[in-house]
Amino acid sequence: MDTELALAWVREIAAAVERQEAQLTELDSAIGDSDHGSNLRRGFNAVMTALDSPEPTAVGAVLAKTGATLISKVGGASGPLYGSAFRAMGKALPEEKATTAALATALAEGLLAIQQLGGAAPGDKTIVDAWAPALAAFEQAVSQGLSAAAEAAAEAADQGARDTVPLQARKGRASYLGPRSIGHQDPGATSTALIFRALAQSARTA
Amino acid sequence: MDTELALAWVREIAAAVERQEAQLTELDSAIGDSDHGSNLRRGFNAVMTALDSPEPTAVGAVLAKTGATLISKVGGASGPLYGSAFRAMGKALPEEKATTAALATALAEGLLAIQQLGGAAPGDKTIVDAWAPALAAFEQAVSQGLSAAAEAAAEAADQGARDTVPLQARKGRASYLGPRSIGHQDPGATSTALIFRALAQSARTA
Amino acid sequence: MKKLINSPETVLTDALTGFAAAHPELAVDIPNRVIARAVRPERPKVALISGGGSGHEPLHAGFVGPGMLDAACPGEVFTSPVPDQMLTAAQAVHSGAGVVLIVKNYTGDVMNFQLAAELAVEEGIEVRTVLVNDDVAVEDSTWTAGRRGTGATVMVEKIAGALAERGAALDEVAAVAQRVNAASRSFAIALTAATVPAAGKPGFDLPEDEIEVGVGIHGEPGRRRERLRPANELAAEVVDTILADHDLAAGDEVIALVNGLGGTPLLELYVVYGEVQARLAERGIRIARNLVGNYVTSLDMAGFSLTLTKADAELLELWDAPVATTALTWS
Amino acid sequence: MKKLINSPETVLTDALTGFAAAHPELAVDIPNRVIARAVRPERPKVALISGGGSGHEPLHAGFVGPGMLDAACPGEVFTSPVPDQMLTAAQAVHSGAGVVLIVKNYTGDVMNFQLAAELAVEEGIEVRTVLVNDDVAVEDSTWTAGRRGTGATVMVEKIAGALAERGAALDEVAAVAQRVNAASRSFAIALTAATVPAAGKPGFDLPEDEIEVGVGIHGEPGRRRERLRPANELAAEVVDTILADHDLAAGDEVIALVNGLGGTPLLELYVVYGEVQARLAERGIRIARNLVGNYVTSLDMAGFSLTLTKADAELLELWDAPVATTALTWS
Ligand SMILES: Nc1ncnc2c1ncn2[C@@H]1O[C@H](COP(=O)(O)OP(=O)(O)O)[C@@H](O)[C@H]1O
Ligand SMILES: Nc1ncnc2c1ncn2[C@@H]1O[C@H](COP(=O)(O)OP(=O)(O)O)[C@@H](O)[C@H]1O
Ligand SMILES: [Mg+2]
Ligand SMILES: [Mg+2]
Ligand SMILES: [Mg+2]
Ligand SMILES: [Mg+2]
Repeated sequence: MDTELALAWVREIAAAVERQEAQLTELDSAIGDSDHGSNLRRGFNAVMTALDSPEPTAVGAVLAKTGATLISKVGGASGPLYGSAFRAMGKALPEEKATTAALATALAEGLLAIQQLGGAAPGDKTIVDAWAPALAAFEQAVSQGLSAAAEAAAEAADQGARDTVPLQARKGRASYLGPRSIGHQDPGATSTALIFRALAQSARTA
Repeated sequence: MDTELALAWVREIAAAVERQEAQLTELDSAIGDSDHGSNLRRGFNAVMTALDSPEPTAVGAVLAKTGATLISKVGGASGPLYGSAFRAMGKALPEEKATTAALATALAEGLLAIQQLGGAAPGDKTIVDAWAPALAAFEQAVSQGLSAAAEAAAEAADQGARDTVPLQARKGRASYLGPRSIGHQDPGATSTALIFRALAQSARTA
Repeated sequence: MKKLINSPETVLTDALTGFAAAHPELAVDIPNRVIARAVRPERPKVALISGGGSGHEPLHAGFVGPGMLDAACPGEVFTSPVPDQMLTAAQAVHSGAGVVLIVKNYTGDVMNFQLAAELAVEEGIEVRTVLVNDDVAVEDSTWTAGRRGTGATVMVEKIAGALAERGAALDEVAAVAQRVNAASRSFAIALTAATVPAAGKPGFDLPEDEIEVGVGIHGEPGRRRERLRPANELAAEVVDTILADHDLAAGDEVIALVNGLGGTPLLELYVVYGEVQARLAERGIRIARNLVGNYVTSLDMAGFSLTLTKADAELLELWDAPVATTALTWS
Repeated sequence: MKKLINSPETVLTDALTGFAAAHPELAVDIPNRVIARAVRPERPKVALISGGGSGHEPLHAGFVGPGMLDAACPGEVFTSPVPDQMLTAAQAVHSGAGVVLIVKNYTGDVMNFQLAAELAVEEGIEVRTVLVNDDVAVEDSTWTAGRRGTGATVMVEKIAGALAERGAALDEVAAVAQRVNAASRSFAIALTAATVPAAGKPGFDLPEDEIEVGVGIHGEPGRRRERLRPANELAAEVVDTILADHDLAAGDEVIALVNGLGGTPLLELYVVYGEVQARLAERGIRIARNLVGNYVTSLDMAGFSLTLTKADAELLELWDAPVATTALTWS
């Protein structure tokens, strides 16, 4: 992954969030507080502005700036979680370009940051339930190159998000609903799937 | 009219108000504040209690007590208006029994009280628009006896109430609506029709 | 209808029971429906009594206390109180200096207070009646019952209350109340209708994208229906409507009340206040004092009213005087 | 959706603009979204900072002022503020005696305040964080994010604010805040859902005769749905639910908050207060102090929450200490 691809990835996330805002908010209104879509849109809009001036010149800088901007602009649960994840990924990629293996490590650092801050385990019906399987799939496919690894990760993230439907939430706002959280797809896991889908998308067209 | 008939009249009004409460409130919600039915029900419920102990022993006393109770229990526009009308009618009937002619005079005193307190003229879309024609019809039929006179008055009051539909209100709460008050039957004129209908009813069965 | 009540018949008694329990510093006569200060004045002072239908809380009970009203008489929901209440209140708080009745201009209120005044005078109490009629949505002509009394009631009760507290004479207190009313104009917009408990459903139906312009506080429809527009446009329209009727010029100062009608979040009222302030600033009019919140409500109605009172040094000084009521407190 | 706003995107900025215009006695940093006292303390004092999503007004901005908070950080509607806001606030109000962050227990709030605390510590500011988690509707177990912070925030901010005003040390102020929180329990019932401006429609649909029991203040559904019942039954259920979780016994005293969620008329809140008071009296528990009104709202949601804080002489004395904020004032 080079700087351009990193930029393309983040731009693709921003575009996807813009497109899916209503769907994310709809999911969040079922088991949360109806703001996940607008939170992420606000955050990635700010990221787009932040990445414009000055444009970062390394993969790590793109991701770190994305993370820092999300932390300062989103709020809520998803802001610090995604923000810390991107910041951790940025920190894990000190070279100007990143190999696919290095990106795998960075994605693992991202997950670690999410879990350290939020304390969620797989099965808690959170971002982790999409990010963890995506990471595993990415790692397994690293040898096949970025595009294939990213595609596998996107598939796994999608599946992970869908698999949150029958879960009872144990973290975040949805946990307040107790058993009533069952039967709904987790908004955060859904946006994570969208992040990995964006990675696959930009890796393919790169 | 003797004491018994006066009591029967007021009881019949109370029963009619009870039956028609929702309709009166419905009319009041179109051009007023949705309380005419509950106002009158509260008032006549209190009147029923007041007339029980001790039961008045003269026509005038029945009507005066009815009026005083309405004034102390209803509030709003209709409370003082109907209250003053009944009080004035009571005052106009000092004998134990009242001839039909005397009752005509009393009804006229009632209207006078309403107009003195409220300042409404015919055509203003108020109680006056039912009471005035009812009084006129009653006066014209006095020689035919109470039952016929009351029946004529009830007819005229009904007609008067219906005739308020095309009027624009110039008094009371409905006047705030300006031209939007047109097309609705006045709640107060409607309850006046009900008062005269109750008179006819009790005169017939007496 | 969804309401936190026991029954429409008992709502007033139940609310008074709660009010009495919550505010032991006030004397609440539940059967007679009178809320009065518990402590009698040391020297005779002019007593201020107001009242009106319930459903407009904190008006009027929330304004009883040092610096404002001496007593309040709540009627049934949206129904003016009965004369007996005002008589009981007058007897309770009259201390020899006379009573000012502050009456919002509605047919029912006017008539019931008039009967009450007659009764009080018979009891030897000197009475002045001040009508509040600030709502410019109603054309004041022989074609209506006259302008309604709405938000200006707060200014009238606060300022007259302050003057009474200082020991002013009956006619002075009545005069300042009249002066505040004359210097005040209001206008309201509703986004939803109020639901009277006894009626069980909203007073009118309003489509998702329409508003009622020029509403009162009794759930009655307004002068006309319009499309819902952004807050800045609505605020500008309300300001302009009031200014068209008010003798306010560049350089003037006002006391402004951005009042919630009951169902509108404070967040939105502050949005409106910002727009009102900006529009007035464009016209060179400065808001010297303000209130933002639910003061003269209409049950659960969503929407707001704006009241502007032209201020001068005397009125501002009286406005700033200490007040200690359940809904308005400063020192 | 009907709201008095210019657009969902600008609602917070627009409301802050209005708030700043209405309250010149406060320093409102609109771009950074920080409301602080305009006057710095003469001697170093512990600074109290709180914050949270918007839509709960008057919480928290309405509680900034002498005797209560030093600064508030409003996030987007129902979204916790970002760490930069709390850092800016801490820099603005820190006077050398340290900062107490009062955080309602929600995942987002906890994480953003945690990041903020780290940043403040890096700047050399001593920080204590106090979590408010009073909502008994949420079982406090490994199965949830823990109990939510709701109405008790008012008691925590008031009482800790009073102690800070007296010059108490950082740990003392944090300790009393924790003690108030530990002594407090809340429970809420909603009659309607809140509508988040950006979402454009209510968070949930509720049939005409049903209520959500055990709701939070973010428009999320509650623990279960029930039929609407009379206020006395609902009040009794809420009281009993709280008592089942609280160590309150006959003879104890409480501070009680009957809190409107935004769309419920004050008239109804007083009905509820009366029923709450009666139920507690049956259990031998006396309400020593009370608040009835909209303090911790959820936009336009209809319903109420009850908060009971077990009181002792020290807490009552701090509760009674003077406070001068836009939403809570006494002397
Ligand atoms: N502790 C946690 N760890 C990981 N993800 C979490 C945690 N808590 C919440 N989330 C995620 O955050 C999402 C909600 O984000 P958002 O709606 O933006 O924030 P908020 O809940 O503060 O409104 C949830 O759907 C969930 O996936
Ligand atoms: N000035 C008046 N003279 C005669 N009748 C009036 C007057 N003002 C109002 N009314 C009558 O009162 C009725 C409304 O009564 P009600 O609903 O009980 O009182 P309110 O208007 O105070 O709510 C109107 O329909 C009208 O007929
Ligand atoms: Mg959310
Ligand atoms: Mg009416
Ligand atoms: Mg009425
Ligand atoms: Mg949120």
